[in-house]
Amino acid sequence: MAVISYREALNQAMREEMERDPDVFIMGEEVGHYNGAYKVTQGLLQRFSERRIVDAPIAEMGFAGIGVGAAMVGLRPIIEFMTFNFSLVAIDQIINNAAKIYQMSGGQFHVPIVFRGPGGPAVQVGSQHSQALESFYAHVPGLKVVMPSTAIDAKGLLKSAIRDDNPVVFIEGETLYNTTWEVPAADAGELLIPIGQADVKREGSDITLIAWSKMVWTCLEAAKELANDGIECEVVDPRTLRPLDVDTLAASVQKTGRCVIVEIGWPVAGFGAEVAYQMQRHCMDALDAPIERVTSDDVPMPYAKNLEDEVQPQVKDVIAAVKRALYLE
Amino acid sequence: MAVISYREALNQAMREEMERDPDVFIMGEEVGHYNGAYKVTQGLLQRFSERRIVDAPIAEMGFAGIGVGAAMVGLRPIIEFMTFNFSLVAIDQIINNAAKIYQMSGGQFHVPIVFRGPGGPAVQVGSQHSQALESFYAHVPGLKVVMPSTAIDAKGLLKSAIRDDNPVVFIEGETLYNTTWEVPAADAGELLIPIGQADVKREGSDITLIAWSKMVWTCLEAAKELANDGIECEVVDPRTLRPLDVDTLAASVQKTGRCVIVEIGWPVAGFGAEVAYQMQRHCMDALDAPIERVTSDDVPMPYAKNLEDEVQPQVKDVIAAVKRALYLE
Amino acid sequence: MTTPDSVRVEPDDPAEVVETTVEELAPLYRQMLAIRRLEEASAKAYSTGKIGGFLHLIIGQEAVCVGAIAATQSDDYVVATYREHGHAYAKGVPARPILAELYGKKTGLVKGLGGSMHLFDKKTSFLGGYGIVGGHVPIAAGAAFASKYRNDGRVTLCFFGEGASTIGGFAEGLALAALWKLPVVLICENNQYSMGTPLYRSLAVEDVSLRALAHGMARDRFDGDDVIKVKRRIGEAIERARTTGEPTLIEVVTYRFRGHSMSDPGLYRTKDEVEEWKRRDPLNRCRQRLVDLGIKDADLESLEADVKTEIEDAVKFAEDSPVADEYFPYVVKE
Amino acid sequence: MTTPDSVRVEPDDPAEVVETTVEELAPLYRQMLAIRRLEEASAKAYSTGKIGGFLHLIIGQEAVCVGAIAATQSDDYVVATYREHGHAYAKGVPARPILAELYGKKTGLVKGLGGSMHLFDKKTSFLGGYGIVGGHVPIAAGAAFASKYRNDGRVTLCFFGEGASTIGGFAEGLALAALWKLPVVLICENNQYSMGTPLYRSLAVEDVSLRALAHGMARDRFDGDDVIKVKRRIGEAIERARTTGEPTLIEVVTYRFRGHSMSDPGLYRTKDEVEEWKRRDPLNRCRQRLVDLGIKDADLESLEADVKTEIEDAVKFAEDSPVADEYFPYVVKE
Ligand SMILES: Cc1ncc(C[n+]2csc(CCOP(=O)(O)OP(=O)(O)O)c2C)c(N)n1
Ligand SMILES: Cc1ncc(C[n+]2csc(CCOP(=O)(O)OP(=O)(O)O)c2C)c(N)n1
Ligand SMILES: [Mg+2]
Ligand SMILES: [Mg+2]
Repeated sequence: MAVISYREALNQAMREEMERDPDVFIMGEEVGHYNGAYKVTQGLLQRFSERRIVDAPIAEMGFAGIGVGAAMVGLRPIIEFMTFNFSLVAIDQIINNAAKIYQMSGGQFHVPIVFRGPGGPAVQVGSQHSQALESFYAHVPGLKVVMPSTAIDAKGLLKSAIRDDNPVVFIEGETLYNTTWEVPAADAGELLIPIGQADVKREGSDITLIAWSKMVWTCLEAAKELANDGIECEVVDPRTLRPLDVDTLAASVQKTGRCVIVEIGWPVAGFGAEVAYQMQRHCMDALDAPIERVTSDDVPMPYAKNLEDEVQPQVKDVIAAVKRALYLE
Repeated sequence: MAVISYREALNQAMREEMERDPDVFIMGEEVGHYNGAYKVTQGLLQRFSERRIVDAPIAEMGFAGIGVGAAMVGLRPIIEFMTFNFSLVAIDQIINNAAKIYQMSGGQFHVPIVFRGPGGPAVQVGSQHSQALESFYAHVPGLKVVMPSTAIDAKGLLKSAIRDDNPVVFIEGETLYNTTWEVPAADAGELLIPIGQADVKREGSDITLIAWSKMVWTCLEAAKELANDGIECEVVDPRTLRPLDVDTLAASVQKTGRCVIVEIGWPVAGFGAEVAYQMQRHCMDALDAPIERVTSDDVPMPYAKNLEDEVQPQVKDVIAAVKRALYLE
Repeated sequence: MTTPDSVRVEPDDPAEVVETTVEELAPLYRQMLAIRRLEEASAKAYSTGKIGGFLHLIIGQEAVCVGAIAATQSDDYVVATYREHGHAYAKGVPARPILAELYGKKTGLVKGLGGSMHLFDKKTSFLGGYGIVGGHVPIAAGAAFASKYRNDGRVTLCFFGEGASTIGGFAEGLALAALWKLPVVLICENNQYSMGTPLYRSLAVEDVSLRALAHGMARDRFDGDDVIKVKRRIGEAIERARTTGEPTLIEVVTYRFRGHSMSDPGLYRTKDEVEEWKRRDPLNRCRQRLVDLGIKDADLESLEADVKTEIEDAVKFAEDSPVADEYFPYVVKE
Repeated sequence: MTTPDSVRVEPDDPAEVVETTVEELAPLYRQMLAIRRLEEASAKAYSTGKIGGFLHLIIGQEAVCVGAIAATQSDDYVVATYREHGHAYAKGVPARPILAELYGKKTGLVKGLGGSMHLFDKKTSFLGGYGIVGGHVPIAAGAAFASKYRNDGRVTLCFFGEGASTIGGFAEGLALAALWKLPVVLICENNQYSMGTPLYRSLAVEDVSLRALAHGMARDRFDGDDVIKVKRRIGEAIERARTTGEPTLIEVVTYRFRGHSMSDPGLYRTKDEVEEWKRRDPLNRCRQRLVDLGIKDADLESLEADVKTEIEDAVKFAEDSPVADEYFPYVVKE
């Protein structure tokens, strides 16, 4: 095993898949000569040349659409959004074209494409650059939506996403790039994690915490603190929001009888509401308390650091929710 | 009282508000000389001239943004999207500008603008032209989202939306324009319905049906049939999705102990999931059965009429859900 | 510069006669005629409620898609709008599955899932009809990108209306095609109206081809009445794309005889204006040219009888086919 | 046409000297100097962790915003990007609230809610700094639309980088401004890099002003080293907008001395290239011109001392101010 960062894991995944399949290419702003705004594509230009690592001008709608067209005729594009905030100017290409062409064409054309990049709030970049948009993409049939929380998940899921024959929206944690995790050494052969499988990140018997991307780390930290008070949290990471692995999530809630869903995005119609609905539907009899949700405040993200921290879910907020669900407060 | 159509109600609302306030203007494709693709702006060009009824070329991002800029300096634009399907190419203007400028400017600039047009599936126009996008907009703080089901709500709420100092996403039922309802005669003075108030469209004691826009009609029909079997449904129409009138919805569910949420959009992370979460949170102890949701199938809309009907929620689907919630099947 | 008439200005001599032969022209006339009859059959079915939704007919514009696609190789890609029945037919899609699709039948080209606006055919490299104005231009650039990536020598034709020239998707597709020298020919079918909006209300300058200037892209602009002229002029651009990889922006001035869609009465145009253009009907012009070139009456008659049978057969096929019956298998590819 | 150098081609004689006086130039020099010092102070605070997030400095480009805004009337609107500290200052926003905003303080221009990329000031008609490339161009067109609607005689200036010229928001804003003749001046600050991307990798033709041609829009393009020249040339466009309502697209060639943002080392540029441009520093050029025009040493000294005090005071103000403390009141206007 080798300890690598989330950033390196993504880089390895793309490098390995590009070596494996000549139809895979990367297109996006600053992905080549600049090695990526967040250095995720570090070194790939030197390795694969400008033909396969394509620096694009600022035209997300244009190059996202170019990816869709190229995918329709058999290439396997990886379209990088410098951040998913900028996917909003390209969202029509993702929703009306990428997600629907397989259906509109009666199954004749499929669109094997990955839209990837960092998502979720960053640090002090203001409301236009700090938002979690996963619930938009998770809403749309024809898409798959993946949000890895750890380096190993990032690598294994990105490789699967690149091999998937459907459009995959792959949202990386903007603040997770430097986090590390144990990953089999690159030469240890294929590391593939199937899309659509949740992962129990921590076992526990008292309550289930469901979270994805950065919030998994927040939940693990809260679980550690709560363990000191003898409260054992099970932390379940869906990893893929669409399709959602309801069975694994429900099994945990059936076991613990309590559930807290933690997301960094906005509360109203956030993906956590869908998870809550699924859990109450599959586990109503097992539930010993109402399902709790912890989300960011229902506001555009402020710039000042102290306000930013107030707005986003913190360990203390998760702990408070757990205690509410356990009627300890 | 006069019986007018949903279309006429919208037309009256805009006409009355434009007579009242010279800063209100309408901009969109075919709104003037063509009298609106769905004839909602019929006659307004003759009444108000090209200065205030502005035919725009096909550039939604551009004219939505022009509306935002004009609103920042004090005008009150009504931006018509020929259908909300096309709002996807302008969504960045709505989410990153309209919804956030009040916050980004520290409260200095507000954006009194209405984005309106038909939304939801139409008839046999295919997946790119048949989708319900309300859960996207309802997710975003800084916006208000209104979805009237009847002519009277359409008129009263559009007038309130035009007078509101915040950006309002006003989604009309593409298949409701010809529906009629009793409305005070135009000269009977102001008809204003406050944004954020749900409305009980039918009283009943056995179960609560929550639905908005076209689905209200489907629920009323189902309620009528169920009444024949002695099942009394209460049909509650939030009318506004953001802010959501949770109190009125919860009061009904508290009363009936059962809840079916019906929406025409996609199931995963649809707005109905948020409603379900709120109801389980506020009414858990009162609930005698799991909350049921009726939605369209999780697919892009097919073209063929028979398949389209299969995909969308029908009266029989609502009836089946009600019976499940009442453990009658 | 912005009068309703300026667009009619014909860059080159309208009297100009482009050389051709019966052998070259007859098959193109046959295609144009078949498309005309196919559209008329759809209109009839629509008015009797057998076809629903939006139905956008290309009657009057047939010379553009037929002439342009006649200049392609069979494996070249074509990307079009919601007004694409003619483009699909010209690309080689038979009338039967096209009409069956409009009827929403299981035997439809895309199984009744796409309908009139979304015809797709992998066999003939027809990459589809799209409903979001301008959204398909980047897709066409993407197919061309793939051809450049693989160096497969294919060229992509992208058709769109003049109304699309103001939207971002077109602007970005154009800019990227120029920057990366993608082998795509962007063909603006300027039928002078975007729904009910005449050119002068949507364009500051009524010349879409000028958009190429800022990108150093080759451009052309001409009248689309003569199918052979269309074939020659667009052929030059296709040749350029195939040999040098350079894209071209082409504006072809044409006219739709019907409303924007079946539900549009088209009241925004004067009867005289429509009549004037009907007198210029590219279909009649093509037929007359064949006669002038000395086509045998018998040949012409059999060709026309042939088309009649083909479309009648397609109608019967559509009518008799079973309704569409499945959609779940076509959401996610396993 | 697509070599990295071609953009440096100066349309008009670089030796050209634009007439001015000490009275006109001194205040502009003062603004440029204050902006330079303000940016340096921000950089310092950033490197000590007192400012977070993205910090985009305009050092090297000061002559553009200062010259352009010097040609406006006080109630004209200005819309800018995330690289807008200088524009806000030139519009009349004091250094104190700007710096306090960067520090995330309650006394910040927008209460610590917007930060470096989102300065807004209603008092001076500064309509804001925006973070989505191109997204603010339609907003500027909208302010101009309002001026036309009310016939209030105001003109809107919209600043953006050359990297924005490929995105749809810019294309649509441009097309609508031209079509509706909106009194807006679109000013492209071509600093020759879009983050790490040089012109030749983002533009097929390295001349953004050409985008105006297809719309019959007036255009201009010149070197932005001389603040007076900027004021005169943009003044012409402002005059045109005010009197005829006609928009103009202007490209000003300039250069940023620092990286794209504080986190960008800017390794994509050679030391020599950067040095060459620093030798052309518009700030020094302006100071030299003042000396040539015979400004009194005492006046120059007191002006510079004055700026020093102003910025030091602003830093102290920012440091001593309380942190931001509320955000809920600014989501929905009651
Ligand atoms: C982004 C978007 N906006 C609006 C529409 C509605 N719409 C469909 S066709 C059309 C007119 C297009 O005119 P043009 O591009 O000239 O093509 P034509 O129909 O004349 O062939 C409009 C406005 C759409 N489909 N997509
Ligand atoms: C739509 C969008 N895509 C990408 C970005 C990320 N980004 C921020 S600034 C920038 C470069 C802009 O360059 P230019 O327009 O030349 O302005 P400059 O920074 O040089 O002043 C990019 C790519 C963004 N903010 N918005
Ligand atoms: Mg047209
Ligand atoms: Mg730049």
